[in-house]
Amino acid sequence: MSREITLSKAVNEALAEEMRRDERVFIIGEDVAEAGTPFKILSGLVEEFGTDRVIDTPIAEPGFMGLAVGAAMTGMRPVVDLMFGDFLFLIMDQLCNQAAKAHYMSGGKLSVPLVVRTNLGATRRSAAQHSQSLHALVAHIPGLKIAMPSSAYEAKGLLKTAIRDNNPVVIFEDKLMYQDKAFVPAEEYLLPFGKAKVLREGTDITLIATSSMRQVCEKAANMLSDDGISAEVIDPRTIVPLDEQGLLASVKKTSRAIVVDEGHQNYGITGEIASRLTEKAFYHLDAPVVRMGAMSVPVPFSPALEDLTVPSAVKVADMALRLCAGETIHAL
Amino acid sequence: MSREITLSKAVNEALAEEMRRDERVFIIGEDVAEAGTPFKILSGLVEEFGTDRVIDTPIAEPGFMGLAVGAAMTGMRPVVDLMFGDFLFLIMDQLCNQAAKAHYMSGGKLSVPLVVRTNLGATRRSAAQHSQSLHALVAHIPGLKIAMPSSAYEAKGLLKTAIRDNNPVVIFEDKLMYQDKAFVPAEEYLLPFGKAKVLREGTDITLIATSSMRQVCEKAANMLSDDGISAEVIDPRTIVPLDEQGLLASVKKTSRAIVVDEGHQNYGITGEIASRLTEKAFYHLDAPVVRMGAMSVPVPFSPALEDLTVPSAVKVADMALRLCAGETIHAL
Amino acid sequence: MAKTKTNTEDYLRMYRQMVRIRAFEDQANQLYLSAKMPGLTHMYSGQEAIAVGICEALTVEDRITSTHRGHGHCVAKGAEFKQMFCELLGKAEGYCRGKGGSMHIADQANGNLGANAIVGGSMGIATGAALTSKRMGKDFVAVCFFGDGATAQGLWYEVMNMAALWKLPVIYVCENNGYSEYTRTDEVVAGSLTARAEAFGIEAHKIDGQDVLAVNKIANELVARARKGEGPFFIELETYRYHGHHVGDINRDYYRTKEEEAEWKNVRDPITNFGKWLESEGITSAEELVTMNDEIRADAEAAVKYALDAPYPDASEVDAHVFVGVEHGLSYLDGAVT
Amino acid sequence: MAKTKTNTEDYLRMYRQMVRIRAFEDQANQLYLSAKMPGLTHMYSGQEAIAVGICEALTVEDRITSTHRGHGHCVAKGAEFKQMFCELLGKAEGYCRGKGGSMHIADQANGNLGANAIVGGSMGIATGAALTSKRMGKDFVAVCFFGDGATAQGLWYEVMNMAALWKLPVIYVCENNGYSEYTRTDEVVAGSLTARAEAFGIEAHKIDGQDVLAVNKIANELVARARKGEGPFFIELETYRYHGHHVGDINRDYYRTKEEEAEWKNVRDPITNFGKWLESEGITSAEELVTMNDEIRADAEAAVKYALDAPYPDASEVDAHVFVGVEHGLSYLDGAVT
Ligand SMILES: Cc1ncc(C[n+]2csc(CCOP(=O)(O)OP(=O)(O)O)c2C)c(N)n1
Ligand SMILES: Cc1ncc(C[n+]2csc(CCOP(=O)(O)OP(=O)(O)O)c2C)c(N)n1
Ligand SMILES: [Mg+2]
Ligand SMILES: [Mg+2]
Repeated sequence: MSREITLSKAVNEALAEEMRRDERVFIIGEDVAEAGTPFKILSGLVEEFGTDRVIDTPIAEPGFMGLAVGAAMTGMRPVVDLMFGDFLFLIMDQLCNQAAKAHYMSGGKLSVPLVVRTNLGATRRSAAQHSQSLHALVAHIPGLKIAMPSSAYEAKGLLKTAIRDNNPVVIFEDKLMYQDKAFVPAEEYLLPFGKAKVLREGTDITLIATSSMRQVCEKAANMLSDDGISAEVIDPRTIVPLDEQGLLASVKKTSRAIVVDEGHQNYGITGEIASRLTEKAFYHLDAPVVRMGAMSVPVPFSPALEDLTVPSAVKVADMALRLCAGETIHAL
Repeated sequence: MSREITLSKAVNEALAEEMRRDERVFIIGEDVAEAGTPFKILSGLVEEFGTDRVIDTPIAEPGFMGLAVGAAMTGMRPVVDLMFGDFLFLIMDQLCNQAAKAHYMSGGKLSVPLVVRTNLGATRRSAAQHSQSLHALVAHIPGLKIAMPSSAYEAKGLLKTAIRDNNPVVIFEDKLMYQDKAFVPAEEYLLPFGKAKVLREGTDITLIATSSMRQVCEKAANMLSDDGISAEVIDPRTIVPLDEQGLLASVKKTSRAIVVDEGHQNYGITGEIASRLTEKAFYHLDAPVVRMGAMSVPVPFSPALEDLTVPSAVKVADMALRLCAGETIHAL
Repeated sequence: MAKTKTNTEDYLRMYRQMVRIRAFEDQANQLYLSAKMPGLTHMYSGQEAIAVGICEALTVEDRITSTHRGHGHCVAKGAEFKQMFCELLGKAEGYCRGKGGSMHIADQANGNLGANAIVGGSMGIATGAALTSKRMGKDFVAVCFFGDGATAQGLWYEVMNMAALWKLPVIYVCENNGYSEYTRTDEVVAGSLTARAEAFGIEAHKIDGQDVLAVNKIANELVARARKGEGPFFIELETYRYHGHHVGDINRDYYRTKEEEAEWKNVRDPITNFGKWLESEGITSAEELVTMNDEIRADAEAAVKYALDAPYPDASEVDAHVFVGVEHGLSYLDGAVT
Repeated sequence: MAKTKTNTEDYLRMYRQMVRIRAFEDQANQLYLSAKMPGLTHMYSGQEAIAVGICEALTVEDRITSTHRGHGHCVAKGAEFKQMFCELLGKAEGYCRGKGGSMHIADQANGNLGANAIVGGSMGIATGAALTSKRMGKDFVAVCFFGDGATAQGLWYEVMNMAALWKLPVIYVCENNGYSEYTRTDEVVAGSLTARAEAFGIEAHKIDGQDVLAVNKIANELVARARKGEGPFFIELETYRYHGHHVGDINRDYYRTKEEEAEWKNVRDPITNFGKWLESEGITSAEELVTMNDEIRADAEAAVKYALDAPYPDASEVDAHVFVGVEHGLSYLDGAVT
């Protein structure tokens, strides 16, 4: 049995289920208790689990991230609520120098089973410090796993998997998707890391879409079908680990690909994904893999500018058409 | 007239010259004054410029980075001494949320002319928190320029350019190169950003080498010439901006390329550089561009393990031979 | 901007500036409620005596750093309604060409180094400005505004330590409005805020933030002393925000009572009380104050209308201002000389 | 590890542990001087009374976090010479299989959550361990060791605030050895360290760090009270490091005098003075102490020899332990199921 619920509700369910299952799981962050976060995602949890397991902190991201590392090292399973992905910059030392490395540096003696729940996504008119999509930064750090749910279904299944993982996991939710609904099983389920999902089968071109770009690529695929182009849409779901096999299978079939991601394109994740595909499917490609990331500018506040910085369905469809028409995209 | 000096001396000269030229330039960081940093790079500067312009701070990286941003906004030109590149994680918010975005967010009214001098490089037996090469993180952030000198000559010329730049610049020195000598003009000179340098001409394959990987690639090129392979070695010098034209000219000539960098390969800078080359030289390439980054593991302390994590001349030469022999590197 | 004017002028300008802030926020709130404002914004209403009492003690050369709740600081430091509303609406004539918006509004011509969307994010910037003043032999001071919640950020302690060691002309101003978002201050602040500053050897004062004369008095005193090199200083001001954490925070019962809100608005309103005092002192009359209020409201409405009709920045500006001296940041990234 | 033993045993074990630390460091320093040690390391010599006085008040379940100068804490919390020297030399039998080295040595079996190469980097970890103790109803306490220089890190103030608000069983132990690297403490610390903790409502004590009995007395008292939920606490201990900042810091005249070093070594050495006291109290004799010292030195030498001959980890371990439950991290990155 499956019902339609919002991504926000899906996250709430995942947390509630895991907290019921395992008393070591707790939530820590700013305004997570009575307020249930500014996005109201956690509503009801403090009532069920109490303030001992849904812990409101002072505005001290490095501090509560550090506490989470220590709690995880000593047997608990913290879920850190980082209100905005932009605040990752504040917790980088505790996350990347401490949490990510402790297991390796201790030769396997210490482990840090924790989850950092945060978000990404622009076009919310929140300006440069509340709109970034910073998953590329943490994807680069050995020892961290990175999940990027693209709907309520993935959000629930990946978060439950993250909470049960014995490593530090950073999961990015698209803050513009919190109210979007998707079919989610009533029964418990988990989604494996490192397994991409083909969202729509196609034969002419592969659209690789992370998180917020899933809806963009699905729209683009619809537009393309009107033009007689059959686009395959595939969601990696996790970028660390990355399901190379899954992506390659699709690209080898279609021989063309566009990697679409909301992080800044320059030195972002599209370069890594495109490179891996090029290295391993080079002789199957009719054209270079195209990357479409967010514009490499700080996110502007003005609506007139902000919308220009993020890949849109129209732009993706247009690019796909040109690719399929054999046009050289990057002619110098 | 040119003389051989160490990279350490070259940096020292660049700072002294710029501080004499412009009273707004000052140095701020830990043990930069009497101690002249643990690497002794700044020896003599406090004697010449005094403690007002060579400022010892408490061990508070986020704090003095923040001070530097405010000082830069109000007319000074700070050179922040970040003792180890691994501490970048601590200053990310002030560097990336504040310094990098202030000019854009203010519509051009505020500017933040500062330099963060730090380092990269493993194999110094300093373990996971003192050996990282984290340039990929800052290269991803719009508003920052990133310089990666590959010898004393570049270190001096790029640092002087960085200090005169009106934007935040992060310059990574290879901490293992501080005692390495190179010919450096006695006369003043600056090196432009965004202009790559061909260090050695070749026709069969292009080795793109950043910072510490320059020596590795030059050694590899020597080995290759014994095998009758003519390798071109090119140093981007800055990765933001990146001299696409320069790199493409070389790759189009040789039709094969390896990008060698000491940052972790996974989601590091090699993906961006390889992608740009593939996009714009696709039809000139005989084989996919190969990436050789550092192993995506925390840097191990044990000498027996640490040396395995960094690209070596032998590995690069071997890879080049296989490429030139037409071998498919990434067969699945 | 030497201060050669009678107290009367000072008093009336302080009143006027407080009313201007209130009027600005009322209009901003209306813009949100009528769905004409992009995004959310944080109202300063209720805290006017602090921004005005402090900024009236400053010259145009003195620098301030502001917060996500920054409209009050911006107005008090000398900004105009038109450019401010244009910024809030993302228009090209805004102080930041619409690129910053409410949370990043800056007005460096008047010494406002900008609002900040990172809580505590400007503490280093203000301290660095003070470093410039001292090292370059300028005589401006820097005032760092922040909220009670921001005192949880470690950055504050790092920069207080350096400011104290180096005797920098910076004044840390904590507007304690009793809440950080939806959390009561006493739930997240252990010990004493003034003691935290004093532990670094920094002189600290706790003042009623609803009394503009008390705020202005301590500000004049400490600014003068900071100029003489006696800084840094810390001031904690007790105050209250009338609206929600942001304009969208309408139902607040779960974290604070209507009674509490009413008490502050009815009994401790800084504008009403200062107005009464001005009358009782015979400095002005009720009529004059009404007229002033009406004029200011009219100004604000006119500015809103102007901003609503003003043009957005041109699309070509999207990659301008990424780098100083580079017209288009995107082409620059590829090493294309610009 | 319940403590049912006479004081005599306690005293002798404290002395013994201090000597073990000194002996370990002497060997480590020799390894560096004879170019047998990879990289650099930071000597704990001179500060032994602190690690021993504190750790003797702890059970094996109690957790500690350590620093870059961590050999003393590691020994005092129960570690063995062999695995420690193996770790310093990057050998497979080291506590961390040679992957961590001196700056990351950890011994979680004895409750040592690890040294840390980020100054202040373990303050959150120790506080988080205390959170576990409280939330999971355990009764272990956490001790966070750090130096005077680390008090400049904002992280400390962030976690003190939470520890105080939530009454966590954590004890912050600042080993004030007068220097951070090559800088005198008074040049980088404004105000008072104890006042900084007290400002968060945390009880603070300042103790002579060279007197192992004084250290152990306050530790016993505060550990017991922390177990009862009366924490957190802060202790500042005055001490001195005999060697340079690290083994390579040989010429120190530019930042401290030979006289100062001699004074501490000759007049305030914690081992010599405690040994004298043990004799004067008739608890032991000079001969017994000499024998003990000889035995320990012999142990240390044997352990060094063992470690020098021990094998390095196999190359295949280079990408082990990147992820828990993944044998080879590199293949895992590509989604290859492991
Ligand atoms: C580093 C950081 N953490 C969290 C937030 C989200 N946030 C915005 S305002 C705010 C509360 C700030 O409280 P306070 O400092 O008292 O200022 P006030 O809103 O009361 O004026 C929070 C938590 C943020 N913007 N930045
Ligand atoms: C975040 C960070 N900044 C700087 C350093 C370099 N560093 C290593 S030890 C040290 C001095 C620490 O002084 P203190 O805390 O007093 O400890 P001590 O060395 O005196 O035992 C510094 C600056 C570091 N390891 N981490
Ligand atoms: Mg507040
Ligand atoms: Mg010290």
